[in-house]
Amino acid sequence: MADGVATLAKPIEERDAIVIRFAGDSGDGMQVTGMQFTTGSALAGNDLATLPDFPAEIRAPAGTLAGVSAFQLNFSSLPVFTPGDDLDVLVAMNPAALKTNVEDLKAGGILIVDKESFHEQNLKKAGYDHNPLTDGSLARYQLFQIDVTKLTTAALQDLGLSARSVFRCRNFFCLGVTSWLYHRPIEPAEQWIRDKFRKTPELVEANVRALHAGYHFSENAELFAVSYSVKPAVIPPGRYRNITGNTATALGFVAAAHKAKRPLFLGSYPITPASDVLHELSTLKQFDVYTFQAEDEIAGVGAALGAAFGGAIAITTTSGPGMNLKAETIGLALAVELPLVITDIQRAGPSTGMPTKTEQADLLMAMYGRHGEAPVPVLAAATPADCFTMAYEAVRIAVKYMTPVILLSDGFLANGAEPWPIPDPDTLPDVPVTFRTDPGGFFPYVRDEESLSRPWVIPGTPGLEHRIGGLEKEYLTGNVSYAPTNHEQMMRVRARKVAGIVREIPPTEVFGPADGELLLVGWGGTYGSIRQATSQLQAAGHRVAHVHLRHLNPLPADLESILGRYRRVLVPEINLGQLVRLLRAEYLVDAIGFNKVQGRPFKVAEIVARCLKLLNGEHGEVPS
Amino acid sequence: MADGVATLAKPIEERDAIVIRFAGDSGDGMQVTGMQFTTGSALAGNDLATLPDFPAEIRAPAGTLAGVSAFQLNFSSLPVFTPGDDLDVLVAMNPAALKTNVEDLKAGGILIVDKESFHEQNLKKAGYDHNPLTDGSLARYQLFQIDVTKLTTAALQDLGLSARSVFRCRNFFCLGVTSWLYHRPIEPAEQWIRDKFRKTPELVEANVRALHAGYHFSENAELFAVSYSVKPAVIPPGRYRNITGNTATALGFVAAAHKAKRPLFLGSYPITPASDVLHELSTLKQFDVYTFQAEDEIAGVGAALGAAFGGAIAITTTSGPGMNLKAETIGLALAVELPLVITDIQRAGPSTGMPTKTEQADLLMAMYGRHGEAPVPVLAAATPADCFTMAYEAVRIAVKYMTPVILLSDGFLANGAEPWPIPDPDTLPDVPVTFRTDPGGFFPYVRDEESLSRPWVIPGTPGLEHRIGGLEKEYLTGNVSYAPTNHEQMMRVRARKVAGIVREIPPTEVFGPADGELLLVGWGGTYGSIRQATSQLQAAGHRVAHVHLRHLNPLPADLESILGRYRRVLVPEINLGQLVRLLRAEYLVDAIGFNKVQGRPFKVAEIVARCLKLLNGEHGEVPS
Amino acid sequence: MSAPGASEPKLGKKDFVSDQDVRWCPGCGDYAILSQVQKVLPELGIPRERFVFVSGIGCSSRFPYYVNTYGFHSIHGRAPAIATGLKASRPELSVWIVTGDGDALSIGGNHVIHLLRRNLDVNVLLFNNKIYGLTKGQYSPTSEVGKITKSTPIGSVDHPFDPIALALGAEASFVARSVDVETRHLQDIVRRAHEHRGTSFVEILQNCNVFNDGAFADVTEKATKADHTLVLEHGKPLVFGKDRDRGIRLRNFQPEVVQLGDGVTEADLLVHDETNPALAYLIARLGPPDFPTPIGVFTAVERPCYDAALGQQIASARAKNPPDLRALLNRGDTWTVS
Amino acid sequence: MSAPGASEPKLGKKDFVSDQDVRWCPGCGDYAILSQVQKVLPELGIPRERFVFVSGIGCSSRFPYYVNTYGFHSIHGRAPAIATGLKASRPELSVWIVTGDGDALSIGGNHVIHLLRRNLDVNVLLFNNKIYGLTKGQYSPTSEVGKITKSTPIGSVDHPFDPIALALGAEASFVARSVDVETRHLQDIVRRAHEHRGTSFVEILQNCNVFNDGAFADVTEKATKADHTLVLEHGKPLVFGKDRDRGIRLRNFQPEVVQLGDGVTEADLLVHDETNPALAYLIARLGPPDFPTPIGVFTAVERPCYDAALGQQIASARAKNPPDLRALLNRGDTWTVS
Ligand SMILES: Cc1ncc(C[n+]2csc(CCOP(=O)(O)OP(=O)(O)O)c2C)c(N)n1
Ligand SMILES: Cc1ncc(C[n+]2csc(CCOP(=O)(O)OP(=O)(O)O)c2C)c(N)n1
Ligand code: SF4
Ligand code: SF4
Ligand SMILES: [Mg+2]
Ligand SMILES: [Mg+2]
Repeated sequence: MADGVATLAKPIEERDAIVIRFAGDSGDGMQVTGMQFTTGSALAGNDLATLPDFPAEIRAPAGTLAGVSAFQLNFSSLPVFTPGDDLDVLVAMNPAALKTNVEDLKAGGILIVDKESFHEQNLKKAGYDHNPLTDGSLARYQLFQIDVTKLTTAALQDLGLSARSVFRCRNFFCLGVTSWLYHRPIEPAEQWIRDKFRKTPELVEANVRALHAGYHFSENAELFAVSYSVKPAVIPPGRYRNITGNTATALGFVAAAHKAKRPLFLGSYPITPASDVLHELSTLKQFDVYTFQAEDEIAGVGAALGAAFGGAIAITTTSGPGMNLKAETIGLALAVELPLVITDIQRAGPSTGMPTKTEQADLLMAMYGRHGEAPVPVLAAATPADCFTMAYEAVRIAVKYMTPVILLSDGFLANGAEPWPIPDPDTLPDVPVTFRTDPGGFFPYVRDEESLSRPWVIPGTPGLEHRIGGLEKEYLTGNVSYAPTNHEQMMRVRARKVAGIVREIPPTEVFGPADGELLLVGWGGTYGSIRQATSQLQAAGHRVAHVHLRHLNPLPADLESILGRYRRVLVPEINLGQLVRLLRAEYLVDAIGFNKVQGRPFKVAEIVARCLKLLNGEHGEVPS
Repeated sequence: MADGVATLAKPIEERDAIVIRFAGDSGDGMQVTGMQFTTGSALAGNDLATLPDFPAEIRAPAGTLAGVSAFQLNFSSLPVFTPGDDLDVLVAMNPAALKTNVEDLKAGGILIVDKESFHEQNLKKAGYDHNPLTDGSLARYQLFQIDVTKLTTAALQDLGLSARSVFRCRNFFCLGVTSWLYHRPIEPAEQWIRDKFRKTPELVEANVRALHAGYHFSENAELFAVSYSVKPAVIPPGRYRNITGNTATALGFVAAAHKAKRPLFLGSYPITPASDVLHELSTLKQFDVYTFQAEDEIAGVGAALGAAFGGAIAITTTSGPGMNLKAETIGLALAVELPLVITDIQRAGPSTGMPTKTEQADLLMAMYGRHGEAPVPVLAAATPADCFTMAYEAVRIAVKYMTPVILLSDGFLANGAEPWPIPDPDTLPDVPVTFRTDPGGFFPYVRDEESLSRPWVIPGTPGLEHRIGGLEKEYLTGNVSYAPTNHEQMMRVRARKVAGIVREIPPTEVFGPADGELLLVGWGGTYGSIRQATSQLQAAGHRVAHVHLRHLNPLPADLESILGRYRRVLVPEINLGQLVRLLRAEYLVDAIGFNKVQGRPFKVAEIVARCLKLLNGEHGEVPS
Repeated sequence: MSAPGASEPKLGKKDFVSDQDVRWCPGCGDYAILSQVQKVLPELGIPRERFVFVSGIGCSSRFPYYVNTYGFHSIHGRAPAIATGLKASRPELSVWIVTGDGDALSIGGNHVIHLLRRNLDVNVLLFNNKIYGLTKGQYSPTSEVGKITKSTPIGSVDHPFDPIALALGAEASFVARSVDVETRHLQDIVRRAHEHRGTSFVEILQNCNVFNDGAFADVTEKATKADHTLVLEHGKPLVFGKDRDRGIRLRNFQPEVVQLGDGVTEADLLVHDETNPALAYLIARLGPPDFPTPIGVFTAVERPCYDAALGQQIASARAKNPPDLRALLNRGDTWTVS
Repeated sequence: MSAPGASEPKLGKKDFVSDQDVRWCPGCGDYAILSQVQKVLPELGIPRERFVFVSGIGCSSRFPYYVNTYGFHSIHGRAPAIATGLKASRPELSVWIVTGDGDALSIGGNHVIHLLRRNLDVNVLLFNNKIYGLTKGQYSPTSEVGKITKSTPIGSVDHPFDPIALALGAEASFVARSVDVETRHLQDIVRRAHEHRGTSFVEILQNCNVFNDGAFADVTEKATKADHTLVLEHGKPLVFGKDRDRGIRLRNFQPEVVQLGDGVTEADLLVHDETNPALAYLIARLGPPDFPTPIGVFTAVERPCYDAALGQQIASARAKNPPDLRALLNRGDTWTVS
């Protein structure tokens, strides 16, 4: 190592994959620790996926169960699809963190705790009657009790920092410990510390020292008998960064607007877990990004629609509760046929539900949540990085077809992260935008023959002054019309326009055999779990395939024939059965649902188990 | 006749059924004329159904196409299910009324016009280049040109009224004319006039005289060679009144609340075609009816939910655009499990659409138009009078199951009318409401074993103080909970509670053979057209049956087996295919849609034609 | 969308008349307002294609169909939101919001007050007929207590908003009132609204002759008008009456009507000051039965506009930090796999 | 839902403490407010079960969980609507709305102004921390211009609402302001809010120590407080300052701060009058940097309450016309088929 850390003397064991979780109080800096460990793992060449788990409270009293914050990372020498089911390693900074997380640790897994934090007061706050470190209840794990606080304090002794400041360096001590244990480089973390605390050199010094202290401690202490290495994964060459779904979404929009050479306008009202897209975009004003924090979701989408009328790439972002409020304006957008992307970052409902937890129960609302016949294309991102692609695609479709488009993401994608092969801006698809300026033969609702979309004419264009609105319009002229057959004609052309977007959908990728016993059909954030489960089943010799839908409306043209090639179709969803209803209605296929609604992603093992049951002939639940 | 109108001397022909439409300028009093003719027909013992057709503008300039107002009546000696397809008689007070209505008149039908109104100015306003009365274009009808204005003026000559007042009596002249022609009594109209103009005796005299003048004119003039009689229909004995869907809805709510011995609270925001329910209820304060005209639909449903918390029978009424805005609060209502009835009187969408026109395209929104898994029972009235029954039923279910209930009506039902056998209040079903007051073993979410509903505890109850809210709640205690499996348990119990309402649904009535070639499945305001079409097909020897669903969520338990007993299932809907999707998804039945979206009801003939095609082996459209 | 726009040197009223039939009831006050606006627009020196009229739903909200510019007849209550997005991203447009008392103050109340607070440089024409016209006559949030309508058959019980006071509560930078039939006055106010930088909030008393006829007879009938209208003029004392012999005086911070003469002179009266919102609020709360109805500009103050400030942030961000998509995508910790 | 309510003769603070763990950040101003309210409630002579706390969404809106009465934690911005339906149909309940600056003035702005206009007899406690707490720190409609937050990284550009001015714009009948840490003052204001018949609108300045710490340091820090706070008292001149040696005077309808002494006496100052909303508006627009922040009751006037008036209509309808369902169903033209 650069600073002369001695060569490792202890034996090294090799592992394919490790799932590690850092858990502590909200104030303990677990998110930072996890992200630094992730950076190190990426630089070590592993494939990986991450998932933070924030507490629902802003700042629950220190040491309580409600205040626990955690960060999970799965890193591997093999392809990684999920942040991992069960843990190989748990770092627990206090009793509350232990209590809320330890049941996810594999038997025999490594459990690292800050021993000193297990004092009476903390034990009580966590609801422990006895100290679990001493009552034998952790016997099934490899328990490593470290005096983290004491050791950190010792390392920073001469810096003259307050006890509180010293205490806040504990996380870097633990990062040091675990970095040694898994052979992660610590230089990137060191660099991060230097940047972050630029203005307070004593904190740079303190945190860097804590990091090194932890590293040296593991190396030297008798605690760990072995360390572990995880070989680099075989990853397509290219430049990578780790990216969360929300950041990817924001960048996808910026890239699309940039490519379209139009300003990006976001009208939004803060809501968990969507707010970060607003936050991210509001830092990007140099890209001609207008962010408008509206008085509510109705105003957010309304302003976006106004901006669309004016010629901007217009988007709005929200989560379930806010989607309800946008419905009427989405209806208007489709009646006036202006481009608009509505992003719904789903969270656990109904009503306020569990705002910090994930769910994918807004699909049917996206399809049908407006009065009247109001068809809207619906897209869904499959992974955190895919949010970039689908946000970009949503804009492209919206402007090409002059239509509102709903993009679905979820809390799991939003906050989860994975390595993203950074695209070359020059190779991104074109997003052609042409505003009509020619008065010859112009009518506001004259349609392109193929796409059926109407012209985009923006205010300020001489000679093309016209009026649009939500009343039914006469075919072609767009004048208000109550004529019965005109209404039918308009209804059908709007429906056909959206149905025609099927031509934008690439052939469906089938992962696995082209026919067989079982087809798993998923959508949204369940991609990783389903893909991994499918791999496992295939490895075990089952003829199982996986199709993951990113276009939900319209559905891909080839889907019907694919569905027909498997004996059984199973649809795992984090809801009570929504896509499964669409497939059944559309194709009359006896698809069955596999549903879990616990505010968290499927475990790979759960899907595997469900599939095995089905492969063994047990039928499952029908949508309820 | 009481006033000594001479016995009829001309020949009388008998008819089974007559469809008549009065059409004129908005200012011509066509709605009054139609309603009086209806009363006369009811007293004459006919079965009947009516449909007004209001102009979209408040008061379009007189004589314009936009200003035409019409009223249609179907009266018969046989059972009547619809206001009728094509017209036997059209009364047109001016060229605009002729132009917008004449194409619905049967060849050979009777066309009565006010000849004098066909002057150049009116012809121009209606867009006629030539006078249709003289250019031969009406040759296929029996045209009767009457100098209505001149004759009315003559009859009122000595009353010293202004020309304008005289002009406004023309409608009663025409009522007189048509009453003679179809043997309707005119006394009820006379009585109505006396009541209406109580305070201005000269108008009583004028209108009564016009009525008589018209009657005598037809009798004496050479114009009509014959008159027509329509025998009384065989109608179950009882007391009847003619009732519109909106009035029936209002009365259904009042009756249910009265029966429940609780105040009725309506929170609403005006919107066409729902406003009349608000208007009606706001006249009924003596029934402990609280009507709150809110600042918007969100406040309307919010206030209703607050009143439900307080123990009132709480309802809200709106149409499509307003439904969007209520979605979030409906979600809250189902999370807190309080009773609430949301009435959606559907109109033609999407967006503002055609507010005065009917449609039934909000079904899927009623099912799925909320974020998260948010199941809500959905009911739909089948006929104007059925609105009473279903409003009543909606309240009964809401309070029994502590749930929001969506009741669907539509513009056709709302304004259409039919004879209603007035129920005896004593025989209406009970609507038991018990507020829990016993603190023993109380938890806010302790559930009734059968219905799964939680107790209704109203503020003011000592010892049972508790808090409710939209965050996920712990099973039983109702305390806020983020526990994963608790969330799943709550999701499933909410779903099971709604699914359990299936036990409230009576066995499905199948009209026609218990198995056969074709089953027509409908819901909502299409009842009459589908039933009549089914009758006709049956009469023609086809094994066709009709099922009309009034419970859309849950669907009746026996529906699956019924669907299985017919070779084909056709689902006629005034939308692009919504119920048909539910049936396909639920039962994997290859139901096909028959869809018309022109802002108006199906004609019986259209359904018959579609069925015949299908019976002849032509497949139809699949839902698009 | 027919005649040429920017290119033509001089526009007239007819250039702002669209090809659509006007669909208001004969006699509706909306006609007069339409006509005055169509007269003023060509005088503002702005190419026709730069005007945009955005409305909600209501009789009044049909306005854009009749003006031959760009127009957006949106949904009930949401015109301010739509106009906000349009103006914020296209500040060079002249954006007008046309709305009714229900559209703006019932369902749209929140958007209106936020628009005023943000002070986007747009103009709001609120047609106040104190009734819901389009839905055929329910009372509105500006209807007087005791109003008998379809939804309040024995009289409404809620206290109405005063639109002027509400706008002042939201710290609107320009607040005015005019009357449908006061053609000159209305034209002047529309012109001033246009000239003002920031949100110009104009309440126009408008007669709905079908559902609320004569609601403003006091201030429109020749016989009563002068005694019931207080025409506000900046820097002038508050004088009114047929003979301009009455005025408004302040005593113990309470306004009172006084008769001029007999020792009371104009010098004793309150002097109108458009730059003082607190005074505007005091004047706003005058009105029948004890006071005349004030019309004119209540307040006109300068403060920064949202659209300009946002545009400024974007311009300076671009200047400081030119957009580089490649750099953006490659931001943060990256690594290369080869 | 444990201890007895109405039956018990004397309630204490502990009777209003629920069994739920309080989940605000340590140090949050909400604790102090909760504590004062829990102290005042038992003194109001109302059985515990008659109290209902209705809230929206936000940190502040968790309040009902902690008060052992009936409570409804509803959805964002809609508490006033829910409270309206509850109070209108159950006027005997004591209904309290607890809300935040985002909940009440952003998404819920319209419901709030309509509640105030209608004057239902409920109490609104608006916790104004000038930030969105629960969503982790975006600016709110009361945040000052230039506020740097997660959603405004280079500063907000919109002018904030003053909640007091907005309430006065909606013609609220009771408008007051207090401060989280001013325990006595806050208790008094809560008590007066309860006593007032009509909607009592109380803005409480509340410190969010996590996302907007020290937003009200001026008026809460010992050192600066006296010089930056103007405590309003009915009938008293507007005096403030550590030595109570400064006051507010009106000149040409413009307020100014004057130093007492040297010819200026209290008699020259504006005298507070709770019954004069125009004066309240003038005072509402005082504030930093040129003026102290006024706290206390800005206005308290009597006007009819919606709930009482509606109840009255129903009672008299019942008296005039006793309910007869059979007659109702048989109303209008009927006929008998036999
Ligand atoms: C969401 C929604 N709710 C209700 C309506 C019905 N609606 C249309 S206009 C209107 C009120 C019209 O009153 P106002 O704004 O005063 O306009 P006016 O017709 O008097 O000019 C209402 C309630 C609607 N179109 N959309
Ligand atoms: C419909 C909807 N939109 C947005 C949100 C997210 N949200 C919850 S609280 C809140 C604002 C909180 O601010 P404030 O009302 O000031 O309360 P505080 O947390 O500061 O007490 C927001 C935007 C939501 N829950 N529901
Ligand atoms: S209803 Fe009233 S406001 Fe509407 S167009 Fe007619 S007169 Fe004008
Ligand atoms: S975020 Fe702020 S307002 Fe919310 S609980 Fe924490 S300190 Fe209080
Ligand atoms: Mg109006
Ligand atoms: Mg706040």
